[in-house]
Amino acid sequence: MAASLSDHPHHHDHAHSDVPSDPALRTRTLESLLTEKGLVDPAAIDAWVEAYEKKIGPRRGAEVVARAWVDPAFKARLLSDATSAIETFGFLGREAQHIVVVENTPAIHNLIVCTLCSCYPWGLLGLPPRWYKAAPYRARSVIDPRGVLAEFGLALGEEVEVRVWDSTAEIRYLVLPERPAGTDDFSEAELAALVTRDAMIGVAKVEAPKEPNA
Amino acid sequence: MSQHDHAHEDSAAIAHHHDIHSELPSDPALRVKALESLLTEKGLVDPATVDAWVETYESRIGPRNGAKVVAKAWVDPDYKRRLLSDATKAIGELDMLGNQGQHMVALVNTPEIHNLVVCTLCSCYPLPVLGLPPVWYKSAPYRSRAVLDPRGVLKEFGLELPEHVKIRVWDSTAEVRYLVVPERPAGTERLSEEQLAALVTRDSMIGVAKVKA
Amino acid sequence: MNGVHDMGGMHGHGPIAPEQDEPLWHAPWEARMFGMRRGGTFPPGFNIDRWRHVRELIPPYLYLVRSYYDHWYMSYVAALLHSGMATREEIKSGHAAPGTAKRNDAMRPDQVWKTQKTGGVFARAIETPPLFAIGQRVRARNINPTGHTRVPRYVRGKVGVVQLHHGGHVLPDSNAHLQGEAPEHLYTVAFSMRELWGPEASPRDEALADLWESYLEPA
Amino acid sequence: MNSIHDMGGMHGLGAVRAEPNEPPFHEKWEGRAGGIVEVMTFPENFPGDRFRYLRETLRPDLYLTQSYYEQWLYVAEQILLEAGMISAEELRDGRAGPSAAKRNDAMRADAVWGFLHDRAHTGRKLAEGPRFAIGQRVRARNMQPDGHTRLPRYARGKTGIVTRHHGGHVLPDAHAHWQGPAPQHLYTVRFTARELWGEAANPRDRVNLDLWESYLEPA
Repeated sequence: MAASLSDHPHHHDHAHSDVPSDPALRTRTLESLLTEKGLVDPAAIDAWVEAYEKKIGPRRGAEVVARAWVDPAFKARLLSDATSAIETFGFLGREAQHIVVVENTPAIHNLIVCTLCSCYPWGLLGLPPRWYKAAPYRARSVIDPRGVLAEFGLALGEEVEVRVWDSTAEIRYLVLPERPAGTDDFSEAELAALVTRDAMIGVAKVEAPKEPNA
Repeated sequence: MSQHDHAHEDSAAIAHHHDIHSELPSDPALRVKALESLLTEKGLVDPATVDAWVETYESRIGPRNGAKVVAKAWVDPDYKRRLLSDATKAIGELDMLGNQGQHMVALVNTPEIHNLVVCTLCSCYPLPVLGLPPVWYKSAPYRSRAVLDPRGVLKEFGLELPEHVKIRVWDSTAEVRYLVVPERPAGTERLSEEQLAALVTRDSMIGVAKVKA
Repeated sequence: MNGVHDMGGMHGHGPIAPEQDEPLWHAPWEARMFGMRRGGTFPPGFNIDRWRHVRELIPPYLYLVRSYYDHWYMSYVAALLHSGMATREEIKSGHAAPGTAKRNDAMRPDQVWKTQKTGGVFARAIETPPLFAIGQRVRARNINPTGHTRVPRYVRGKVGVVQLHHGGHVLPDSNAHLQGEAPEHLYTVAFSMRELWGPEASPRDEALADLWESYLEPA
Repeated sequence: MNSIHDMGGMHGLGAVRAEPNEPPFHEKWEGRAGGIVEVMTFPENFPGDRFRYLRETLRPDLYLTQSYYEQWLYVAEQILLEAGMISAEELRDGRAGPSAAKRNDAMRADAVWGFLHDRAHTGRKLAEGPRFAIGQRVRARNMQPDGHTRLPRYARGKTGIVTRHHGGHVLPDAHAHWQGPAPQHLYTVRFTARELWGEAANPRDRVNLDLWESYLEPA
């Protein structure tokens, strides 16, 4: 499988210099070129942007989490075969084909990262936040997860096992956070509203509500 | 605080000061000029001392020193034996020890073994015998690949070694400094020690080249 | 510290492209910076191990694009700021704050040659005998300190054979953080390329590194 | 490829800066760039793994400084240049060359939602069964391909336990270099933090990676 060297673009000598350094100009230049050549339809770009600005985001993952909190049978399916369990929600697809859900418990805290690039469950959480794709998080979450969690204001006891999941393949991970105390009489929708994106990446816990039904 | 925690605090404190660079001009000539004037005003440097250091490495210390050691080893078997058993003492005989070259090891190339010197972590180099290192020696391409693909690196210097030759890459991770003693080229039997020294190039004493007759 | 400086074994840094007949300095400022580093006054107790560590802490993107003597500029500035010997305004303006007393203990030109001849001796006598012998198989320990260390990542956890023993040497991991010289026995250990890079590496070649006793464990 | 992208375990890259209620796109062009690269017409049978590989060939300093979507632009430009679908001159001028024929098969707006929920994926049925079993001790091979791989350096040579089997999946190491999908069994392997980083690491913590069969050998 050794890659033939011939197909290596030698990035040092090709067009770094003659593309616009301003990224906004560089984007406009490429969009106008591809539109002229019929390689892209600007209206399709608008649709893509709108999908991730308005429709595909963490509320999807929160729905799955809330369902698992209230429906033990669903939770069991979710933990054994998340992909088929989530099928009925209609969330699978781009960057969300093979899902594994990992459950936080008082004894185990899960943390998701992609040290090699930016792999993230788009279909369930939308596009990743900048810090998730940036070097500090990618570099340190596998070697000092507790230090990284401390920077998010989350301190875990020594008795807790931290499990870091490095998304090196097409498997996309979602953390099932612990259900906060004081939410026994919450509806599924009210529970979903408590679930934050960060809790589903593993850099936060789901906070109990200040007062019930507040 | 354990030694480890202290190191962590210390590093974080130092790193913080590197963020000044976003507020400084990008042109290093301006920054270095400003630094020299500041240090001079504070009495932290004497410009004449700066001149003296520059002059030392421009005219008094350079690869000709190492070439003398190599040539002597070629013509004087007993010196070669002393060089191999204790290079620090043998090089000291020629008064060529000094800063960044106090703890020396000589690496003799043979038809079966080819030695190559690198510093993957920074730019460690035997200054007293070779002078200041070339830019490529201090740069990422060489530092990263010399230990991983020495044969590929040597090809980029135009040197292809036969398969049977064993390459030893020496990574200068401490204060030990390495000097490669290249093979003496054929057809130089009649040359004097001085003439031999003139053939010896800096690159051959790093290990990225052979000495040509 | 697993910084961007620890680049042994990396791909992606492009061709070596050695420069023919390269001048000693590519610009006059490089010579001045060289002379300032070697002749300038540094904070009390400052040493070469600390100098290397200050350089390792240069932000990675700057480390990768700035030239060598610019690294020296950035390192000297950081050392001056960290020790309070200079302020950010002074570094930016290039002038001492008004009323600053001028020191008179800077190295003089006539001390240069002697300094060059005698400086940089790191061998230290140690009472304890060496733990390892020439020819012994040792493993570089899998340590990942966040502070300064001289065991590159590519050898950690790898097994090699002790080639040379250099006696006691100042330990950079301690000296760089002003925790004392803590000298230890220093060895040169040879690792086969296959041990370092796997079965597809050359069967014959090897890489050697100088490693302190605390970096090593019997294999 | 051991380039700067493989940063697991590195120090010196700064603190994590999380931005509260961060928008998906910080500037309008980021949305446009993301959209272009997602809905543009790719070369015939373009292997998705090649997208990740081409990003790894970005010059290290640019990789560390350019924003995420600007790096996507770089990759899209490389893909289209490589396939001859655009020329360097066209890219420079932002205008189609005189002879360029206009295609009419670009993804349309009404197809985007379906595209984002399409279920084509990298799973593949394999004739022979998995070589490793759940609970088996395996070692990640010490390999250094200079092409694309998904085995990070920090895990190579380390021993872990197979905890999950995902069936057959397209192999990025081959796919990214036009050598076909070459599917292999994919496993999740769990490593203790101490196996990866030494005894200073937390005794309880674990790191899990998804690794292809050819990355692994029995331990």
